[in-house]
Parts: sequence; structure tokens; C-alpha cells
Amino acid sequence: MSFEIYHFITSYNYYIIIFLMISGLFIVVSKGNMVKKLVGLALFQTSVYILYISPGKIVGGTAPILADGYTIYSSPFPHVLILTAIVVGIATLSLGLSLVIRINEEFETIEEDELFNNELNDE
Amino acid sequence: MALTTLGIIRLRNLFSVVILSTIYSFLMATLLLIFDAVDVALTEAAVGAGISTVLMLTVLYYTKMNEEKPRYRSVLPLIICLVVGGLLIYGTYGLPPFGAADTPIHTHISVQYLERSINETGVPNVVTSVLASYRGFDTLGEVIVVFTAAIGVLSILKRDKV
Amino acid sequence: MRLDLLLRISSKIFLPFIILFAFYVQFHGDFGPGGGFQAGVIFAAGVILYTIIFGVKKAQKDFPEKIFNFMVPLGVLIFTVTGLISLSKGYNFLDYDALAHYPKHGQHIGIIAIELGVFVTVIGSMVSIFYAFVGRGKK
Amino acid sequence: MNEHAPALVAMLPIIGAILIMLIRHNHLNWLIALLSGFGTMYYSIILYLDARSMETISYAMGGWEPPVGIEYRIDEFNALLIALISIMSFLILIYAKSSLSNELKKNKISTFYSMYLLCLGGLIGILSTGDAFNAFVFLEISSLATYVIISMGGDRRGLLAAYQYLIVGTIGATLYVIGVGLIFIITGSLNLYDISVKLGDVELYRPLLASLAFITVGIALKIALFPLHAWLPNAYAFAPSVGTAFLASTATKVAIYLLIKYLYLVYGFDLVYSNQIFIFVVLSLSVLAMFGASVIAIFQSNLKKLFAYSSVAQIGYITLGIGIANYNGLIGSTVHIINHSIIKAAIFLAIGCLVFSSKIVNIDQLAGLGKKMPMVAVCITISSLSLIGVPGTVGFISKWYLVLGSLEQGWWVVVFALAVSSILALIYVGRIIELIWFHAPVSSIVSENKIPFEMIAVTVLMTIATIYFGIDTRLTGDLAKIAVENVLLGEQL
Repeated sequence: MSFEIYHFITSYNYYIIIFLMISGLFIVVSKGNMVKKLVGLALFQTSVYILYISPGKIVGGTAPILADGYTIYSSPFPHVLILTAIVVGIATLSLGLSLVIRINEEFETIEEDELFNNELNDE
Repeated sequence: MALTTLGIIRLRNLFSVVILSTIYSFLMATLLLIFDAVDVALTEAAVGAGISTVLMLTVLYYTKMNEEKPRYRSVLPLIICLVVGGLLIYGTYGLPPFGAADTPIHTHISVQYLERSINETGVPNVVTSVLASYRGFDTLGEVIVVFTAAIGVLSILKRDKV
Repeated sequence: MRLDLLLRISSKIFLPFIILFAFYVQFHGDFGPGGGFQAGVIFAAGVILYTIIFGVKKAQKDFPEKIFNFMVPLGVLIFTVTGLISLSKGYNFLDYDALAHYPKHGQHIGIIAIELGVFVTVIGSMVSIFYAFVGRGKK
Repeated sequence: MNEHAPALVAMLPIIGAILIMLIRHNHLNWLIALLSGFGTMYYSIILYLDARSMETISYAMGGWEPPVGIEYRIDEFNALLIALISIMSFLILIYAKSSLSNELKKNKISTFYSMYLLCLGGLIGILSTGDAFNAFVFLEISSLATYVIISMGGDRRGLLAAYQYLIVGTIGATLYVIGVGLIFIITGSLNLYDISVKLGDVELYRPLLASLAFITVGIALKIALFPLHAWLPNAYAFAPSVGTAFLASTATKVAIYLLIKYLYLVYGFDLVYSNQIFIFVVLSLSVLAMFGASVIAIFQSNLKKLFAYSSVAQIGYITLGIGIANYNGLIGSTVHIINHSIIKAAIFLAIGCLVFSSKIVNIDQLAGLGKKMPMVAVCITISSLSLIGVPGTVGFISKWYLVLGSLEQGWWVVVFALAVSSILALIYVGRIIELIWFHAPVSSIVSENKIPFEMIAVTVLMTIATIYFGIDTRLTGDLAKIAVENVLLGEQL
């Protein structure tokens, strides 16, 4: 049992991630408003960043910019990946938002319930 | 952060949602700073809190400010989330504790980057050297993603010439 | 109106610094945090700020949309051409060692070149996307 | 330059896309697209021949040896698929010019070509990369390009379809990234080969299983594996005809390859298939897809939607082979990837001809087509028959291998399912064939445009291919055998 408690305390970063991730995913799958869905999607993606970054941290380490006087650096590898992921995230977001603008123009609503029931399913 | 997330879930006013997501991004940037990811923190602050907020507000200018009440409630989303969450807890259980230095992430390839970067590329910021050189092809992909998105947005939003 | 004036003047004062900061982030990326992407976003944020304060019309006159639209493919082109140059010299794609006699030197040139490519594309894309968003107009 | 073929194959389409956007000339853009498509095809064939003569080609991007740098790893299997999709997309490009100028606004055509090439480059990148994160980046390139292509269809519902796919696709990609992240935490590496070596002595079994689940579900969203298929019919229905043909014949196949790669080359046969739950889920979902989607297809009135649902069902066949996981089952899957790609290209190109000449979108408008447009009618008939798996067509070959595979495992239920789903396919295809040949023409349908030669030519070519490869099985069957023997089951045999 003590191992479990120890484990829980030392891995708290993962539980933060999981909470944020689930909230983001929940917004995406449960909300009908398209803008809100995209916000949720952004949250979902953002929470993944910590999943990558947090294991790269070393206690007592410093940012991976080499300088005299420091010997322990946190891992630069995940940082690079997440930089790419952020870029992909904003690209997706902007494309999604532009689709929302057009959808709003064409259908005058951005609520999914109304749209999908009326447009896509009745043929 | 948890509070802002809950706020985003509960609030129906989209303006507040966007502002909350900006706050979330700033908090995220701070957190990333704590994790020593300075480059990422800078980017997240500029992108998450800057550009995406501006874009979302522009969209809100065109659309309605309030989210409508969902007509029916479904348990399915909750189930999906619980399954994913359960799987994540299952999967992360037993992973190396936070802040440890002897985990595979640190001992395998990162070490090589840290040791080789200055000699092979002459760049002290290891993030830059990995980004631009060791994994330069990823960065090329990333630029192509931005390119694709920009061309796509232009094609979607440009009015057709009559 | 006075608030507006305050904004206009302060943003005019700030704008050069934002642009300057963007260039600092761009060229200092080797030593401190930053690089092409961050610099591009900061630069674009400067233009966006200008647009918000002075309106779309004036902004598009001072920073014409066409330039930014052109920058989008240009940056990717810079990037790929860098890769192709190393290819043409018999090295692997994106191997910067090909760019100069000493590998380390070549790496340096290569990193600067591709960061420039990233910078150009990101400015172009972000500003183009923003212009496309605000230029759509309410129907 | 041949030793750089791995890089060139992925980069040529992208360079073409950049040039098109730089020049934006109305007549040149098709030419540039065609040229870069041809270059890609040329190098992909060279690459395949190389892969056959050498063992595995490892190409280090940036000259950094893997796992430090990003590696492109070409074996007989993915080289085969690269060659397949680049040949398909080149042929579709020939077809594209007239069809697009009919369906799209003039100022959007250059964007379409650019997106088409970007999507192609992205797909080839996914196929050839040996790096988990690089695969994600290229997945996003192709996905973003796909969203744009879908939104360009002209129908306003295309916007909804694109948005829907964007949400689903991004969730899928993010789940994939989570899975990769878990592997990354336990191995510290992103190179797939390196990972597969390291996973052998990882004690952390739970994160491994969780990552397997995340990656599978993430990719399954992209594959449109039943019941995660909701985005696909709308996407196919509202994209421009050329876009539909391209996506149907390439995009899902690439995602399937990615899944196969993870299951066999990264996690390894033993890990995946010692897990009974996993096999059960894959098999039952495949069978469900074969039934469910076929039943839905029967009730569709939109022509493109019907064949989109049939795609979902056909994907079920491919994943079925993956679930069966013996020699014949895998060959069945591989052959079906190739065959289905050809069949669906033929069908959607034929539908594109119909849209071009008389704006036909619904099934009842097909009545009497056999008399009005015999060529197109014959093409649709033959390729639909091959969808059912009539002997003498390609569809038969893949089903044959799948039946063999399931018999070997002694799974009679699966054999039965294959038979029933073929009957279901017969129902929806039969309805179309009946309308085409045995009904009087609907007078309200007028053909406005004469179909240009190259459109007919490419459609006929694809149709002939569906018959040729059905009779002469040496090419597809043997290539698939080589791929399966040497790459997937290398250690088992």
C-alpha cells in the first residue's frame, strides 16, 4: 500500500495531464457548439504537451541551453517534438475556425445538433 | 488550470470561454517554464494566448456569442472520456516518477544530443540544434503543415471572383 | 476617443520594438530560447496589433496582403532548396555538411537558412490567415 | 540521384505544390502537377526495384544516423504501396484537368492541385518514414490537405463534412500522439526500428498495452474502421469527384499500412497476438463493418455515399485479414489493399464522368444509362462486380485468400460472414446494375458535356486493370506474397 501512495505522489504530473486531457476530450465529444468544440480540441492537444515535457524534466536540472556552470540539463528531445506539435495545433485550429466562419455564413448557425440533423442525415 | 478547464466546460458565453482558454494557455506556458522548456513556453504564450485568441475572437465577431443549450443529453461522451481516462491511468501507472534522471528519455538519445550538439553544430541551444539539424526533417514537415493550413484558409475564405 | 489616441500612439511606439524583438528572437535562437517559428509569430503579432488598432484598410495598405501571401510558399521553398542543395552535392537530403568545407560551418549556414525559411513562412501564414479572417466581412 | 529516391519520392510532390502556389498560373498548374506526379511515380518504381534487390533501405535524413536523426526505412512492403499510390495518383491527375475545370471555380483550381500534391507527399511520407513522430507530422500534412479538398466540393454540406472530419481526424491524431508519447517515455526513442528492439526488454507491460490501444484507436479513426467511420461517407460524398477518387484509392490504405506497421514491425507479432482481447475486437469490428456498412449502403440514394459505405465495408475485409493474421490472411489483406484501391478509383472516376456529363448524383438517375453512355456504364458494372468478388475480377482474389486464411484458423464463422457480406454487396450493386441496363432512360437527364477522351481513357484503364489483375494474378499476388513473406512474417516463417 505504501508503494501505491508513494507512486501516487511521485507521479502527480500524470494525474494532472489525465484530468486536463479528459476535460478537453469531454468538451469535444459532448458540446454541440463548433467554436467550443475547437477550444476543447485545443485543450486536448495542449494537455498532451505536458505528457511529453514533464518526464523530460530532471529535478535540479536547467533548460537545455549549454552554458558553463551547469551540468544537469533537462531533456531537449521532447521540447522539439512539442514545438512541432504546437505548430500543428495552431494550423488545425485556424483551418477549423475558417470552416466555422463559412458554415456560419452558409447555414447561419454553428450548433451541430441542428446542422447534422437537418443537413447530413436526411436524404 | 483545473478551474479554468471546469469554467470552459460550464460556461455558455463563448467570449468568456475564449478568454478562459487564453488564461489556460498562459498557465500552461508557466507550467512549461517550470519544466525547463523555455522554447516551448515562449511558443505556447505567443501561439496559444496570442494568435489563437485573436482568431477565435474574430470568429466570435461573425457568429453568435452564446452557446445554445443542448437539446438532449447523452451519456456516451462521458463513457468515452471515462474509458480513455481509465486507459490513461492504467497506462501511466508504473511509469518513472517525476523528475528522475535515470529514465530512458534521459539516458538514450537525449544524452547524445546534449553531448554532440556543441561539437557538431556549434549551437549552444540544444533545442535549436535538434530542431533545425538532427530532426530538421520534422521541422520541414511542420513548415509544410503551416503552409497547407495557410493555403487552405485562403481558399476557404477568399470570396470567389465573379 | 482619448483612449483610442492613447492606443494608437502607444502601439506606434511599441511596433518597432515588437519587430525588433522578433528579429532578436530569430537571430539569437542559437544561444537563447527562440528560433524561426517564435520570431515569425511575434512579427505576425506585431502586424495583427497594428491591424486591430488602425483598422484593416490602413493595415492592408501599409502591409499589403499580397506580400504575405507570397511569403507562404517562399519560406517552404527556401527550406526545400536548402535540402536539395545538399542533395545535389551528393549528400543526403537536408545534410548541411554539404554547404561548406567544414561540417560545423556548414551546419551553421544550414541552420540559419532553414530558420529563415521557417520565419518567412510563419509570418506569411499567420498574417495571411488573420487577414483572411478579418477580411471576410459580415454577410 | 537514385540513391536519394526515398527523399525524392516524398519531396517531389511537395516541391510541385510549392511551385504551383508560387506561380499560380491557370494553365501551368496542371502541367506542374503532372510533372511532379510523374517524377514521383518514376522514383517510386525505382525505389521498389531497389527494395527488391537490396534488403532494407535506410535513408538518414540530414545525414544523421538513426536513431539520432530521422530515418526513412523502405522495405518491400511499403515500397510496393508507395509505388501503388503514386501510380494511382498520377493516373488520376491525368484525368483531373477537365473534371476540375467543370466542378471547381477557376481561382480554386491551383489550390486544389497544390492540396492534392501535398496530400500525396504526406501519404508517401507516412509510408516511408521510420520515425513515430515524423509519421504524425506527415499524417497531419495529408489530413489538413484532405480537409481542404473536401471543403472545395462546391456543395455547402462539404463544409460540414470537412469540419466533421477535422474534429475526428484531430482526435485520432492526438490519440496517436498520446500512444507515441507513452512509448517514448518507456523507451526514450522515436525510431520505430529502435523502439521495436527496445520493447523486447521493457518490463513495463501496462504502458505498452495502453500505447498499443491508443495508437490503434487513433489510426482506426483515420482508417474509418467501423464504428468510427461516421466522417467517411460525408467526406467522400461532398468532395470534388477527383478528390473522392484520390482519397478513396489512397488515404485509408496508407492509414491501414501504418496500423500494420505498428502491429507487426513495432510491437511485434508475439505481443499483439498473444492478446486475445485485441484479436477478438479487431475481428468482430471487421465483421461488423462488413455487415453494418453494407446494410447501410443498401439504403443509400446518393451514388457517392453508397460507394463510400461500401468502402467502409471493404476496409472491414482488410482489417479482417489483419485479424486472421496468418500467411493467407495477410496476403488477402495486402492484395485487397491494392485491389480495392484500383476498384474504388475506377468506380469514382466513372462517377466523375457522370457528374461531368450530366450532373448525376443519385442512383435513380442512373436508369437507362447503358443506352446513353455505354462506355461509362460498362465501367461501373464491371468494377461494381469486382467489388462483390465475382470470379474473374480482382475482388475474387482477395476474398479467396481471406477465405483460405480463415479456414486455416478453422474459423467457420468468419467464412460464413464473408459469404453473407458478399450477398449484401450483391444487393446494392445489383440494384445499380438493374437500373443501368434494364430500365428505360429518364428523360429529364440531359447530357450537357461530351466527356473528354482522357477522362474516359483513364476510367477504362482502371476498369481493365480490375479484370486483368483478376485473371492474371501473378503480379499482385506475387508482389503481395513477397511483401508478406519478407517483411511481416520474416521471423515466423
